[in-house]
Amino acid sequence: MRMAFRTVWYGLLVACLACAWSAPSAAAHVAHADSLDGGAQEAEGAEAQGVSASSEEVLDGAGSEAEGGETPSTGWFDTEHTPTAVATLLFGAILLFFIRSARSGKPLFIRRIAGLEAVDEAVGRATEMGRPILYSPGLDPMEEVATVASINILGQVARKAGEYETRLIMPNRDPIVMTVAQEVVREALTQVGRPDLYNADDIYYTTQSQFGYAAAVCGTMMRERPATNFFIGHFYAESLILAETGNATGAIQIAGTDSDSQLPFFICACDYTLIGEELYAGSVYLSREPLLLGALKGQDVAKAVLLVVLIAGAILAFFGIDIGPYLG
Amino acid sequence: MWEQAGIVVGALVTLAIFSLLYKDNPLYRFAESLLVGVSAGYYLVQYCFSAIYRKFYIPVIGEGDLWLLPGGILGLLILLRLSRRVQWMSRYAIAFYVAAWSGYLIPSVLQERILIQIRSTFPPSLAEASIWAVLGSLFLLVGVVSILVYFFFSAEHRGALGRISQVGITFLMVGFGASFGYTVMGRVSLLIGRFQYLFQDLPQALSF
Amino acid sequence: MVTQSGQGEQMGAGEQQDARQGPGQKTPRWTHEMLMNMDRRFIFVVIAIAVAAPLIFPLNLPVRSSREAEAYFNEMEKLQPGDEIIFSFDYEPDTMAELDPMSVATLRHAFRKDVRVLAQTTYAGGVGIAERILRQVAQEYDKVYGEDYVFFGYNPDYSATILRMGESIRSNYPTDHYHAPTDGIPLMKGVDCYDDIELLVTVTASALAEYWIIWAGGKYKQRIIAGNTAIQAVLIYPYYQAGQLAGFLGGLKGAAEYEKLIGVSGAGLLGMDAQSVAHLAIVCFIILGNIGFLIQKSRTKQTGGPRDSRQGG
Amino acid sequence: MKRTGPVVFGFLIGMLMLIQYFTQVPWIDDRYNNVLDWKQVVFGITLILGVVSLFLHHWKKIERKTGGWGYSVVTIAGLLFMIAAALIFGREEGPYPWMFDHVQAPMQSTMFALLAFYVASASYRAFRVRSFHAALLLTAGVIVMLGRVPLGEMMGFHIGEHYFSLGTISTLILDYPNLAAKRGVMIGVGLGMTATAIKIILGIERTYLGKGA
Repeated sequence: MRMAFRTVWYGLLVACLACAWSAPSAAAHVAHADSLDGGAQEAEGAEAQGVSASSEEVLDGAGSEAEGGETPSTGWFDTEHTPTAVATLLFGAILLFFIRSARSGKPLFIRRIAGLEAVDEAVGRATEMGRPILYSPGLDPMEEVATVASINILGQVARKAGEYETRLIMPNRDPIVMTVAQEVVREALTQVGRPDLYNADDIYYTTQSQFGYAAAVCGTMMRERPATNFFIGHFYAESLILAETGNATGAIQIAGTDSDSQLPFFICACDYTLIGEELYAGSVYLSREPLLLGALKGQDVAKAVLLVVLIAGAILAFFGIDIGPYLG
Repeated sequence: MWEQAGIVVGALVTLAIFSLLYKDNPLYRFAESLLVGVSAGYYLVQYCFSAIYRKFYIPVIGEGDLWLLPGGILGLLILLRLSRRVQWMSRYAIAFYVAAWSGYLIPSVLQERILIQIRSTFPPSLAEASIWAVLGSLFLLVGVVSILVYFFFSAEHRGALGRISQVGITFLMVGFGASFGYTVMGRVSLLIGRFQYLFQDLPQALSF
Repeated sequence: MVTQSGQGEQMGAGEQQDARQGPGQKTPRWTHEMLMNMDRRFIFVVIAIAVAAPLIFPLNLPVRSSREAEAYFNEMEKLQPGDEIIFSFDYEPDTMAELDPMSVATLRHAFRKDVRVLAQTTYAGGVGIAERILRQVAQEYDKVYGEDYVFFGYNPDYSATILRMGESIRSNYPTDHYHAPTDGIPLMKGVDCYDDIELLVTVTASALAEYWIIWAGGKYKQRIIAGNTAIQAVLIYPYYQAGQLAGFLGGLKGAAEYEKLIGVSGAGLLGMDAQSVAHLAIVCFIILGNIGFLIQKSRTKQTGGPRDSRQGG
Repeated sequence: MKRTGPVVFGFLIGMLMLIQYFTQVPWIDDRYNNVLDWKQVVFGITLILGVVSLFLHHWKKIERKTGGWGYSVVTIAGLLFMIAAALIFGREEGPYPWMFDHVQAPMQSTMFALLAFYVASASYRAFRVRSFHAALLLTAGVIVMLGRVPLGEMMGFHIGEHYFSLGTISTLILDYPNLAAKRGVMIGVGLGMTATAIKIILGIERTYLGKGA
């Protein structure tokens, strides 16, 4: 496995370098981009030719000064997509490098995420008040990234609940998510030595209907008066009904979603909200799973590269040097 | 005749759903259950026509294009999910579906959602653009950079990084404010549609 | 499997007091308590009146068109008689109120200019909507099915559909929605992929506009305009600024702007008064609630009560 | 066979689709078209499977007479009626489109129209200026809400000789801070999507294959 992994990684790296160095048509690409812009350079663009340009030349913007020769024969490689090809290979290589580092046990740092630091406090409060915790995994099925992240966070919340001997209630909209959640909670409670606290009836299926689910969760909030509500996963229009009811019952609310249109309601009605990517990072932050950790780190490095390109590109653009066409 | 009757029926079921606003009641639950059944039936018919008849029966049986046969086989494998013993075989179909999607997602997302977005954030040249255009694009640049810093998880947000990410969260909040405004707008429009039905379409149909 | 359905539960909990008020805190005076805890049914009634009254007694407020809507209009206006467009009804009945006016107005504009329309939907629930609107607008302009427009119906898997149409529309749809072989449809003569299509219009309630941009626009360089629900519209600004989307309409207001531009009044323009008054009502409620909240906050400070630990983010 | 097979199969298909993006080889193009067609069939059948599970779920409820089973009868009756209507009278006319136009469409749209009431009530109750960020969100929200409708476009104020309408201010909000926010999130989420897709193709991420894969 390790061998195969290494081969793929080195392969990607070599392919990436090869692609960047021998990109036969950086100039032709510029020509294409210019003609798309419809600017005065159209004529130049039509004359632009396939001159081999090294990656340094590309970054210097020298490739735009194309000269001589004829339009490159496209061959088997669609030269129009050279920048995307380079980006794909580079990103793949970065990602695999960090996944490998994480697997080999190298410690990787992740910053503190406020909403998750509060989990302890929130569970502790429920214990003090002798009230349960409510956890909603959102509406999406198991294969969605947000639901996977939610289930990861659920495991950690369940551990804390076990340590503090607090009851965890979880109404579900999807039967598969429900079975996975039951397993995760049972395992978490067993790990902290409290398998006796597990009650399958507390992690139950309600209904597929969106509003039926919202009504069921709100009913539970009104009846059981949980001290802490977790709304973590992908939510739709029901988010505002849930957040409003939880707010009215006076519970501490921790929300996390990658659904842009629902975030305003969570931000205003909840005490802590994990915004978009923070939700994915949050699940890594709590679970410390090497594979997820490595991937997150890889994405961060890619983000750093993009930031450098963005700032350098902006400075060059101020002085009239446009590196835009090299970005696809 | 059927058209008028339909509009009256439509108005009645509309009122049944609106009755939830007062409180949950059997009428609403009846309407909701009917909606689930009727829509599932409607969808099933469309799925069968488009997936089985048009994408499989016509090309494979009708035109003898055997290249489309594997699609049907993979589709049958999906049905094996219903049996616990051979459920594992459906993994081939799921792996096919998810991996194919991933395959064309990678380059297209990198190009359209990342590279082009970065490119479009570059400001115009100082020499060519007006001062307002340059200031506007600078503002945009600061926003995008600070938000990317906010979503950077590999370093603690202290010092300069902390201050930049604070700027990022400020931009995010204004963005969410805009989303909130538009969300309200969307929801209100949906209600307007229903009221137009009740106050304009219905009287028109009845006055016939 | 334990099933607990939501029978008999009420949504929301408007009548509940905020349980966080400290136990030692005195009950505040009725003024700000009332401002903060209005009965939700009172709010419902006010909203219902705010929407219904302007529909019955129109105010005829003037509608100003936005730059995005003008861009959408200009893209349609540029089309020549005989040009082909793809029109995708990417929505279901739940968002009909916002999107139907856009579909109707766009088709009116297209048929008025003798542009030929290849219609389809990526939602099974969009079939009924598309058939109704196509029938209605085609009748208005005496358009003939098969010559001036064609309907392919629903196709499963939107992403594969979008990509497949870039290669061959004919292979993607061996027949139209009414079982007629695509090859035999007069309109389809010489038309087979995005290269033969002048413009692609998607009217959508979901992220479909984004997917058309990523796949049809990115891979096949198809020119695209989109009609969006308000909720989606706010998300596609980056694509519009980057030039990946040539124009768009946002929500019922977008539909109204477009109706005004083409000069044919429809449900969009008729709904704008109600939209205005309802927004005003909601803003008033938010302001009243916050006045109550600020009074309470200042009193809590004076009496040294517990601080609210909430954070914005 | 049960675990590695699907992963290897997925790798091959994923790589084909990825490579196709960058190449112009007719054989690869043809297979790419095949995969797209197969994918549509597989997806269509998955949807059919969804309706079957819905039927089974309600059928079990009726069989066991669990709470509210009467409503399950209504659901199943609706489902069977639509299928029968399409088989007997066809999809183009008769009860099948009638039920869509006059029962399904009004109900589905009313279901969402309820949200207008909830959004008003929730905004009133939840949107309080608890912090600087909440105030910022709220202010931007209110300006956009008013600035995007005709009534708000008529409101505004003068600074010196310049007139600023709420419409203009909301356009500025949408064009700059909102655009930056959406773009920042878009780039981040884009990286996340791409990373997940790469992990799926290389078989590192297998959660989607279900337990034990």
